[in-house]
Formats: sequence, C-alpha cells, structure tokens
Amino acid sequence: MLRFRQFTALAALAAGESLRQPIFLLLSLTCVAWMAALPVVLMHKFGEDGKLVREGALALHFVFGILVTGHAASWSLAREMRGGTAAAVLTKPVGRDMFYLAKYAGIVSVAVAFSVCAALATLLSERVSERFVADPVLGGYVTDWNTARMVFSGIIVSLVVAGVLNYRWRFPFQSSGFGLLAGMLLLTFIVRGQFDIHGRLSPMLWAYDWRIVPASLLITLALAVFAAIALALSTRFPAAPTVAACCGVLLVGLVSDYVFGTAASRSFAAATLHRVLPNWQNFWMADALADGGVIPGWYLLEAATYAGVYSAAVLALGLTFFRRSDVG
Amino acid sequence: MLSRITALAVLAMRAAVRSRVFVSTMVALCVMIVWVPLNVRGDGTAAGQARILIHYTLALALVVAGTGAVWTSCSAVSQEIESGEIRLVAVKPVRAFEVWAGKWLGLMALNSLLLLLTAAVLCVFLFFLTRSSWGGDGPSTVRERVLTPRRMYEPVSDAVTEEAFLDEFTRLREEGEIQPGVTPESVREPIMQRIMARRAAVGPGESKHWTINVPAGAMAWAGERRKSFIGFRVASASWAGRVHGEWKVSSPAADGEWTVPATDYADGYHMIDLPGSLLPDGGAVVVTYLNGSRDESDAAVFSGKPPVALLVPSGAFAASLARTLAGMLSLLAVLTALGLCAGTIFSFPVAAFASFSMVLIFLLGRYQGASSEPLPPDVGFMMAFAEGVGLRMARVVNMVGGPVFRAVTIAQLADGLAVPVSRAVLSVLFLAGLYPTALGAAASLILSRRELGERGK
Amino acid sequence: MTRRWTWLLPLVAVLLFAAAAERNEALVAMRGRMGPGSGDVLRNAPPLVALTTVAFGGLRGLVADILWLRASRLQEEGEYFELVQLADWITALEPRCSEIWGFHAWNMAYNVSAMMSDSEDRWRWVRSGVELLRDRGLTYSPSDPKMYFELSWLFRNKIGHPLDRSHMFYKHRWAEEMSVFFPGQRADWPAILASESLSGRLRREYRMDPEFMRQMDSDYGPFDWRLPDSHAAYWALRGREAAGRRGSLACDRLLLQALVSSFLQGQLVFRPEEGVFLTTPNMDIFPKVVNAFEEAAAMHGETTLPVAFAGFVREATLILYTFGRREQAQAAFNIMRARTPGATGVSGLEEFVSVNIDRALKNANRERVVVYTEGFFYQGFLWLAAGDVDKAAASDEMARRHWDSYVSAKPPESLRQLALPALDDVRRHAYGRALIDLPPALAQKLRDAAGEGGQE
Amino acid sequence: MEPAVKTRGLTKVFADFWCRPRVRAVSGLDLDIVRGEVFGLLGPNGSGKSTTIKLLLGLLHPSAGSVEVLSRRPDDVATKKLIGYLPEESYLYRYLTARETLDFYGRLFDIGARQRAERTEQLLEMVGLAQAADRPVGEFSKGMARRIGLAQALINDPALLVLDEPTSGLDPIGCRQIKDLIVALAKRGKTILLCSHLLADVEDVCDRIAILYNGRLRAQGRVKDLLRESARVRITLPSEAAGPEEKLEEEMRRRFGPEVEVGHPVIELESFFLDVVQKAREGHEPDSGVGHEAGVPEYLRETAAGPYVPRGGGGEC
Repeated sequence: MLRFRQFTALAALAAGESLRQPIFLLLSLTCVAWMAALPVVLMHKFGEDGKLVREGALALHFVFGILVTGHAASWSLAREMRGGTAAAVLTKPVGRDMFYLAKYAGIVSVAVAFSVCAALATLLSERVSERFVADPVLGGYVTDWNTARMVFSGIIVSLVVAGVLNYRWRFPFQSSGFGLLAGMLLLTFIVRGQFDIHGRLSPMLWAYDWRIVPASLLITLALAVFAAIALALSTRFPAAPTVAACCGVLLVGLVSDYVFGTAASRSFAAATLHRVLPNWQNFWMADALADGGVIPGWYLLEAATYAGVYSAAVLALGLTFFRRSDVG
Repeated sequence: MLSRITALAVLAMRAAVRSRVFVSTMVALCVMIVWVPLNVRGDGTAAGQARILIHYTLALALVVAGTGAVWTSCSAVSQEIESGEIRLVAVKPVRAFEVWAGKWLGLMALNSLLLLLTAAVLCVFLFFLTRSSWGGDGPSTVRERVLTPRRMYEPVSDAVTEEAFLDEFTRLREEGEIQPGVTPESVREPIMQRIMARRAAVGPGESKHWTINVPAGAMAWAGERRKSFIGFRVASASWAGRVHGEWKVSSPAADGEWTVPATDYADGYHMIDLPGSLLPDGGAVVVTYLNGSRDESDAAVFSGKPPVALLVPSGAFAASLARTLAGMLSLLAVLTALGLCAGTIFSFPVAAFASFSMVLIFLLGRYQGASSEPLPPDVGFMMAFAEGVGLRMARVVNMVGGPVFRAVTIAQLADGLAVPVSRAVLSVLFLAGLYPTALGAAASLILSRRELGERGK
Repeated sequence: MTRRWTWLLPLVAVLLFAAAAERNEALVAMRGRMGPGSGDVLRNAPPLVALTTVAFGGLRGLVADILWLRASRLQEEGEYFELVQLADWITALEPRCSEIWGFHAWNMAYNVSAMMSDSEDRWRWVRSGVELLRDRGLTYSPSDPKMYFELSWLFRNKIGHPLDRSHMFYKHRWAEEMSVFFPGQRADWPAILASESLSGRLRREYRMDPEFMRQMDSDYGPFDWRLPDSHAAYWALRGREAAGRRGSLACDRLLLQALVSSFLQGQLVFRPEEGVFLTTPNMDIFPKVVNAFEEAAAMHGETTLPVAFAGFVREATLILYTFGRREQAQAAFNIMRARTPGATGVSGLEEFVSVNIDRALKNANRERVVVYTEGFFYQGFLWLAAGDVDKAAASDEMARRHWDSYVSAKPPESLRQLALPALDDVRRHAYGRALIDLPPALAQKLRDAAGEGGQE
Repeated sequence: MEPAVKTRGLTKVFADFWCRPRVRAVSGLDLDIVRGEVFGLLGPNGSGKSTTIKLLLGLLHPSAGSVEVLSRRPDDVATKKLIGYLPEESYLYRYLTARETLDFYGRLFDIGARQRAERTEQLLEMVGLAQAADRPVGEFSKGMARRIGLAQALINDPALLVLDEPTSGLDPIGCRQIKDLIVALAKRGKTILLCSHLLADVEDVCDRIAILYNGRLRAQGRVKDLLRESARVRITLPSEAAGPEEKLEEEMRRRFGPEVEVGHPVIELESFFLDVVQKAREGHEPDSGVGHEAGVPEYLRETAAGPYVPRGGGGEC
C-alpha cells in the first residue's frame, strides 16, 4: 500500500512538473490551433476532401506528441539526475525502480492528456473540413463554420479564463490553461455532436468520423513507447543528446519496414534490426482510413500488446542503466 | 569597448561550437549541400542542372544555417540567464548592448563560415560541371547562360491609360457585354486584363516593337565572348504551340540594324544572341517582332513580365555570387538577432518556439499573399471579421518580413541575372544594419532592465 | 534490490524484446493482410515517401501546397528546369493524388521534352512521362481511372498526334519496341501467350496484361499493337475497368477517340530500314467502333457523345465509300440517318458523298489527307482492274490534286513537322490493298495493267 | 570619509506576473559602508542579504529608495570597473579553462594583454590552481570553482570587493587563505563587503557589521562597539600573569563584590546575533523569508542529543 502511495505521489509529481512547463501549454495550444486551422488554410486538397485534414491532424498529433513526451522525459529525468533533485528523492526510502517507473507513468499520463486534446481536435477539424454533400436540401460544398468558430473561440476563452484564474486565485497558468483547453474542446465536441454539419439541430447525432478514434489511440500507444525510449536514453545522456538520439530512433523506426523489412529475408542483421527497432508504422494507420477503410478492433488489441511488451522491454533496459548510473 | 565585444564574440563562438548544435549544423550542411544537388532531378540539360545546383545549394545552406542560427542564438542568452553565467558578466563594466553585440558578432562569424563553406562547395561543383562532358548543349551553355551574369533591361512600359480603359469600357457597354448600371470601377480588373492580353498578342503577319533604353556604361562588360541576348517569352495561341517569326533589332544611336532570320519558336522562353558591337553604350534600342506565320490561328502571345528584355553581361559571376552571399548573410543576421532577442525575453524552449513561429508566420505571410483566395460569402460576421484582421496582420507581416526575404537573390543568380551592387549594399545596410540594430536595441534595453538576480527567471 | 535481481533485469529485457519482435512480425503480417491501398502503400514506399508522409506531419499538406504553388508559378513562367524535382517531391508528399501524377507526367512529356533539340532526348522525356504514370503512379493508385486517363492521353496525343516536331521519331521508336512482340499488323496471340518470355516481358516491363489485350483485340479490334493509338485504347479501357460500375466518361471519350483514330490509321506499314512508316485505315473495326459508341452512350446517357458519334459515322461513310466499300458505307449512312433524321438533307448515299466529299477534303488534316489520298488511289486501281482507264486516271488525278493542294497550303516548316509519308508509298500501299481485296482474276488484271509495284 | 556604499530607504519588492507585490525582500534599508573598511552583512536565511548585494551590484533594480556605489549608480558601467564580485555559487562558463576564464573576464575590463597574462598567472598561483589552469571549469569541484571565482573577482584589482559567502565550500586552509586575503586587501585600502553567516569569520575580519532580519536593518556598527556591554567590564590577562584562576577570582571578589566572574572569553557575536534576531521576532512582523523557528521539533528532541543548533548556523569550517 505504501509503495502504491509512493508510486502515485511520484507519478503525479512527474506529470505535474511537465504540465507546468510553459512549453507544454505552448505545444498543446499550437497543435490544437494548427489542427483547427488545417481545414481553413489548405487550398489544394488534391481531390480528396477531409483526407488531407485527417492525415495532417493525425500527423500533428504524432509530431507534437513526440515533442511533448520527448521534452518531458529527457528534461525531467536528465535534469533531476544532474540537478540533485533525484538524489534528494532517492535518499528517501524510495527504490530506484519505483522512482524510474513512476517517472514513466507520469510522462505517459501527460502523453495521454495531450492525446485526448489532440484526438478531440482531430475529430472536430475533420468535421470542419469542406466536403461535397449531395443533400436534397443543401447540395454542394459544405463547410461546418460553426464548429470552426467554436474551436477557435474555445482556444481564446481557455486562455482568457486561465489568465483570470491566475490573477484572481493564483492558479498556475500553464496547467489550468491546458485543463481549460481540454474542457473547451470537450464542450465543443459535445455541443456540436447535437448538430449536423449544416448546423441543423439533431440531438445525439454525433456526426463525427469515429474511425479517427482508433487511429488516435494507436498514436497514443506510439507515444507511450516513445516515452519509454526517451526515458531510457536520458539515464545516460543529458537533455540535448537525448533529443538527438530520440530523433534518430524515430527516423530509423519509421523506415524500418522499408529498409530492414525488405532485406530481412536476405540478411540476418536486417532481420534482427527489423525486429528489435520500434516499428512506428504499426502505429501509423492513417492510410488505412483512406477510401472508407476502418482499423479493426483486433488490430488495435494486437498493437496495444506490442506497445505494452515493447515499452516493458525498453523500461527493463532503462532500469538496468538507471540502477548503475550516478545520481546527483 | 572593441576588446570587450571581441571577447564576448569569441565566447559566443565557443559556446555555439561546444553546444554541438553548430557541429551538427555543419555536418548536416556538408551532407546536404553535397548530396541534395547531386540527387535533384533536373531537366537533363547542363544549364538546367547548373541552375538547380546554384539554387538548391544556396537555398539549402540558407535553410540549414538559418535553422542553426535561430537555435544557437536562442540558446546563447537564455541558457546563460538560466544558469546564472550572465550575472558574472553583468557585474563587469560591460554594457548590455556590448553583450548583445558580442553574441551577435560571434554567431555571425560562424554563419559566415558556413556560407563560405557552401560557396566553396558550390564553386567546386560548378567547376566540374563546366568541365564535364554533359549531353547536348554541354558546358559552354553553362558558361554562356548561367555563369555570365547579365543585367536585364526592360522595355519602356506601355501602361494602359485611363482613356484606353474608358474607351474599352464604353465599347463593351455598347456591344451589350456589360450590363447598364455597372460602374467602370467594378469591372476595372477584367477590362485591364483584356486590354493587356490584346496588347500582348501579335497576329499572323503583324509586327510589334518595344523600345528599350540602355543606360550609359551598360555595355562595359559585353564583348565577343560575353554576348548580349534578347530574351522573350512567347506562347502560341494555337494548339500547335509553335509560332514562326522574325526579329529585328535596331539602335538609332549606333546606327545599326540587325535581323534574325525567321525561325520556329516553341512555347516558352527563348534567347537570341546579339552581336556585341550592335548595341549602343547608352541610348535606345528598338526590338521588333514580325509574326511570319501564315496560319490564322498562330498568334504569338508575349505575356512574360517583361515580355521582352535585353540581357547585357554585367560583372563576373564571382561578384554576383558574393553579393548573393551578402544578401543571405543579411538574412541570417536578422534571424540571429531575432533569436537573441527572443532568448533575452524567454527561456530557451519558449524562445526557440517563439522564433521559429515568427519565421513560420513570415513565410506563411508570403504564402498567403501569393495565394489569397476570397472567403465564401456565407461565413458570417465572425469569420469575416477574423479574415479582415488576418488580412491586416498579413499586410503588416509582409511589410516587416517582405524586405527580409527580398534580400535573398539566389533565384536571380541561378537564372543568370546579375545581382546589382546597389541591392547587396541595400540589403546589408537594411537587414544586417537596421533590423539587428532595432532588435539589438530592444534586446539590450530588455537585458539592462531585466533582473538577472533570480535564477531561472 | 538484491544481487540476484541485478542480473535478472537485463535477462527480462532481452526476453521482452524477443516477445516484442514476435508481436511486430505479427502486426506487419496483419497490415499486409489488410490489403493494398491501406498501410500497404507506405510499407512499399521508399524511405523518402514514408518519411515525408509521417515525419513531415501536419506540414505535409502545407508543404505540398507550397511546392505546388511554386511549380505552378514556374510553369506559368515557362521555366521547366526544376519542375521535375518539384513534381517528384509533391508526388512523394501526396503519392495518391492522380492530379499530381498527371501534372508531373505532362511536364516531362510536353514541357521538358520540348526543350530538347535532339529527338532522341525528347523521346527519352516523353517515355519518362509514360513510365512515371505507368510504373510509379499506378502503384499508388491502381484504382483511379484518372491515372489511366492520363496515360492513355500521352499515347493518344503526345505520341499519336503529329503536333510534336519529333512525333514521327516517337512513333518509329515505339513501333520498333513493339515489333519484338508484334512483328506484323496482327498479333499472334496463341504464340505470345504461349511464350513465357514475351508475355512475361509485357507484364513486367510494360505493365500490360496479354490476356486483356487479346480480349480487347476480339472485342474492339483487331489492333495493330505497334501503333500508339492501340495503347491509348488499351489504357483507356483499363481506366474504364478501374472505374467499375461508376464508369469514367473521360476514359470512354479517349477510348472512342483512339478507336476512331484506329479506324482512320490503324494499320501500319513499317519498314524501318527503308524509313517507311505508313499508316492506313483499319476499316475492319468499323462495326466495333459503332458498338463502342453505343455502349458508351448507354452508360453515360445524355452527353456530347452522340455528336462525336455522328461525326464519326459521317466520316466513315465517306471513307468507306472512297475505298469502294459500298455495303459498309451504306450501313454507316443508314446509321447516320437513323440517328439524325433529316440532318443529311440528301436522298441517298451517292448524293451524300458527292455533296460532302469536297468539304471533307478541304478541311482534312494530316491523317485524313493520307486516308483520302490512299482511298482515291485505291479507287483508281479498282477502275484499272475493271478496265476503265479514264476513270482510273481521274481517280489518280484526284488523289494527286488533293495531295498537292494540301501540301502547297502548308508553310515548309510545318510540313517538316507533319512528316507526311511519300506519295509513292501511299500509292503503293493502295495498290497492295487493292490486290488483296480483289478476286484473283481481277487482281491479275490489275497487275497486268499497272505493272509490278503499281507503276503504270 | 566618503562612503563606498550608501543606501537610503532601499526597498525591494518582488512582484508576480500581474505586477502585484509578492515578497518584500528588503525594506527601507539605510546602509553606509565607508571606504577602506571591511563590512560584514549578517542575517538568517531569507533576511535579504543576497538581495541587498544584488541591488548593490545592479543585478536587481530597487523598488524604492536609492543606492550609491562609489558615489555612482550601481548599473553605471564606470562603477562596475571598480567592483569585484564573488557570487554565492559558481556561475562560470563550464567550457572555458581556468586560464581562459580569467583571460576572458580580464578582457571585459579592457586590461592589456601583457598585464592580463601576468595577473592571470599570479591569481592562479594565489588560489592554488596553477596545476589545473588548463582544465575546463566544468570539471572542477565546488571548492576549486570557488577559488577560480575568487580569482576572477580580483582580476581588475577592485576598489570594492563584494564577497557572497566567500568561505562556503572551501576547506579549512582555503578559509584561512580567504581571511588572510581579506585582511591584506583591507590593509591596501580596499573596501570589502562580506556576506556570511559564519560569525567567526565575520568577527575575525570585519571592522563593522550590519544585521538584517526580515529585510530590515536590526543593528549596525563597529564590531567592538556592538559587542561591548557598557554596564560590564571585562579584563583579559594572560593566564600565567594572573596565576591560578581561583586565587584571582577571590582577589577580585574581595575588591568589587560577589558579582565578579573570571573565565576565558567566549564567542560573543553569536549570542549577540541571536539576541538581535530574537528581539526582531518579538516584534511579530509578517515574515518574508525564513519563518519563526519554534526550536527543535518535538519528535526530534527525543532522540537528538546535544545543544540546540539554529538552522542558520553551522558551516563547513
């Protein structure tokens, strides 16, 4: 029981630390605003409406998620190890394993919080995107401007309210800003769910492209794996090289299928690399949504297993490093 | 003061080199400027490849060095404030602007180094391109068309007069093409386009002439080996995409006349060699085109901007390259100043984020300017308001950011056009001088007013 | 943290990695099973495409947009030197956008090739355009009719039309390439299908299905596969197939154009060593073209197809008549009448021909000039075989006059580009055709009257 | 004599993002440091010592009141030429070597190349880092970093030397050297502002001290004056001259009455300091820095044996 309390306390601390970083709020805001701007800014949609917005938003989720988790993982552990904060905690009756795993749990919860925001914004922005509707009443190209308005105002409202909360009751601006942003997105999501894309009231219609949800879930899983890798790397390197190494892992993992997968039958080394490197393509299924495709539930389950096992493996490796690393 | 600034500049260079960002930038740059131009697919001609080489090598160097410049400059001040190192400097007899200038100069020295490296690599590539046995036109074209910078002299503009516009408007109304009640202002744009289009076309058997004023001293560089050209862009109104025509060039001052025999011109850009002796050193040159086609549909359309131009050799390629590099360096100077300024106000991640966002906003401002499309009418008040605010902001952004990007003359250099001294001087004065001074003054003020006593604040 | 645990942990890590590797393999296999057109596209994509589509993130659309803007601007300015690379990148960013592939291929085949002075260089770029669509574009969007349309367009208009100054060079080179598979005017399908090397090469190198081609020959042909029009028809037909039940009006239009063109010049006399490249009408496919028009009209309903159909039948009537195929000409005339009652304004076939032939001759373009000239020569040989020397001379005279009037109206440089066949070659072909068409006795008479080779 | 440092009503209030006052670190401080003296600034943690120093150095800007350092504003560049500052922590460039560090700071003072080199060598010698002159500062231990920090503070032969906790992190030998240095510099007429909570150091070297508590000045004056109890007189004799202590005590009691005590002198500054702080606390003012200490918590008393040690006290040497 004590261990559990310690664990939750440490994890909450790690998550809170990250949430209070100004860069976290900045990244989340930019990501959401960018997603919201996608359907408005893009002009050459190259034929397929919604697809570009959907893929763009999912990719933004992935890229900004990587920035968020990478920053959280590398800065919290690497900095604490050098700044002496980790030493202060570890001289208490807290095991290194516990400390490390709690950090991971904290970072993953940050990634999940971010992902919830990003997924909501993706759903909303896909809905806004211009599409051709052959409706007996309202034909032609339709853009759901009301939803766009609500998303943009939500961003502004959450910032203003966070400012007021900070001024009046000294709430921390960053974390309350993020919370409000998530809240406003959720509110928009619920309210717009009661309207169709022409803006006509039709309760409980929920006219969203629900196929996006599993794709977002997969990206969240990828972020969890990425957090484990970044954390493992930051046991050995300071923040900047960790970020560089993470970029390397990201790129290599992305081309793993193409470079190592195709050569796997010929070369043992390629086959080994293909197996051992994190295969991000497993989590990038935006292409499966093209032409009305869906991501089946069993695939999601399998991918979750892969993410869990892979994260566990990386965590075990990172823990091995962390046990031997000098702290303080 | 100089000694202090030098010491700080050297320190900034050391810090940048130590932070590995510079080293990675250097490595990335080396890899890219060697790898990318070799792998860019051109149109198969040596001249095209040379243009791509120049364009891509320099543009890539600008992107990589610019990214590195923003990154290192953001960290230069913000990291020192965060770690407290700046305190020991602040209590020394150093003014805030000296700290700023030292950092800026140090980073600029590194930027210059990167650009010099790029220029060296580019020159090596170009040297091999002029020596290699490329298929078709080969190295001589590269030397002739790309590596001999030319000044472009445009014809005296024949702007549409108000009278011509009103005549056309009246005519169209009489013909019933314009409804009664429509004001001239509301149809000004399409009518102007109509008139311009009509003027741009030369029908079969017709001819058109342009007068180009050549300033005195313009011919200093022209000679047997460095030919002058007439460049024109022609499109055929017919499906065949070819027109048949004859060119005549005469200069009343030099009392010379010279004719190019009738030839077939495909749609596109063409250049005709002119004998160097023909053109006067100062005075008017009249260029005449005669459409020799017999087919009724073969109208030749000169829609380029300018439709016809005189291209006269001006200066050496190295000089143009140096001026282009000066323009690039000026842009880097602004970026570095921007990063330093952001780093003075914010912590590193926020500063980096803010600076890159600024750069992105300026770039998007250009992009939006290039492709502004009216909003659909049914968007309502909020969106229209947002659009209005957005447009105004875009205008401001373009006003501030426009000169920054105009300093970059890579495209001209690649197109074989001379980069005038005045432009290089202007960009150096304006960009490397005015912008960094303004940003530096702001940053110094902030730095001197900022309380450096508290860690991480 | 006991000592035992310290060494156990790396072991656990290794075991977990092994388990993860096994899961990875399963996932990769699963993605493979989810079929093409989904994750598979990126799985087969080169690293650049994989990286840009995923790593470029939300910037992807924007970057493609910006590159597209630059490409459009360069194209407006007539600057093509960089377009190939730009289009390459845009296709990497948006690999499944047929518009881009079409634009890219068009640039290579039309704009870049036009900058080359050498025909060989020009042909290389035209081919690159074809290969880009066929070998790369179709990999990403195998079910997009637009891609087939673009491909068919290149065969029909870039290689088939006489607009390019090197068009004869293209036609020669393509015919030479295809002669490996089709040495004569008709394809020997049993032999090709039996030969693994031939049919395999068609599949691998040209991405063409021999079985489909054979079927096409019997449905719409026979075709002379050495001619670009046959390939235009092939790809248009594949596009129609890809469109499925929706159909593709654009592909059907191209198919019909290619078929009409095959009717006009669908047979090739090709003797590269002598420089002979003579196309002549393939009148056997007339009923099949009619069927194709009707099929398309049934599928697409009210369109401009009937206009094109009327034009075709009108022309076919004249040509068939010129070549002495009275029955077929009559059939064509009847169709025309049934379709547009009263529009002809004449009582019968004879009157129709006599009223319209002059106008047709006056407005004839390159391919029709060759067709009609050959037709008149052919008529002349028929009269000669029948023993009417006057009428034979009149027809011969008609052919020559018509030819001369066409040639003299053209400025020399455009004649060069048109690359008309030698008049003698046309005449010789008409003679050969007459010998084949006439019964043996009359053929012998013709031989006697004209002398071998058609020389009088 | 002209003051080296003069503050009048110096106040520093830290504000939050919305510019509302958050912490009053220094309030109404009147301080006069005479040229040529060694001045000690004392006070418990959070009493405003460091803030005062940063205000004097121009690192912070006063919210109210005035500061004059060497008769000029503290952020005037001419002032900074005459100041040397040893910060509480190492703020040195980690990637510069010890020699480069000194050279760099020397350049900031526009010292000529030859003189810079000379001074660098001498200072390295002085702080005992001649052996490690070419190692990057980032690799130094805390004590070594303090030493190089001290060296950089002296590179310009400053007229006013500000030392923030100069002996923290140093070994006993280093502490001794610092004290000797301070004495030597004082003899040369330099003004030294010393901030420390090691009362023994302060008592040893300072001419005058000021005690801050909660941002206010609680006591200021010459050390001897402050510690002298005018109501009582202390006689110090060498032991051998006085003979056995009991005998002396008897003799004195006989002459002056039973209140006479005889014994060795104790460290009196500490009790003086605690006394000042205690008095300030009794004023019940709202506190900004360290709160009212309630002595040792109850749960610690059961096990902790030994004398009460206030948290401000106790140091490395």
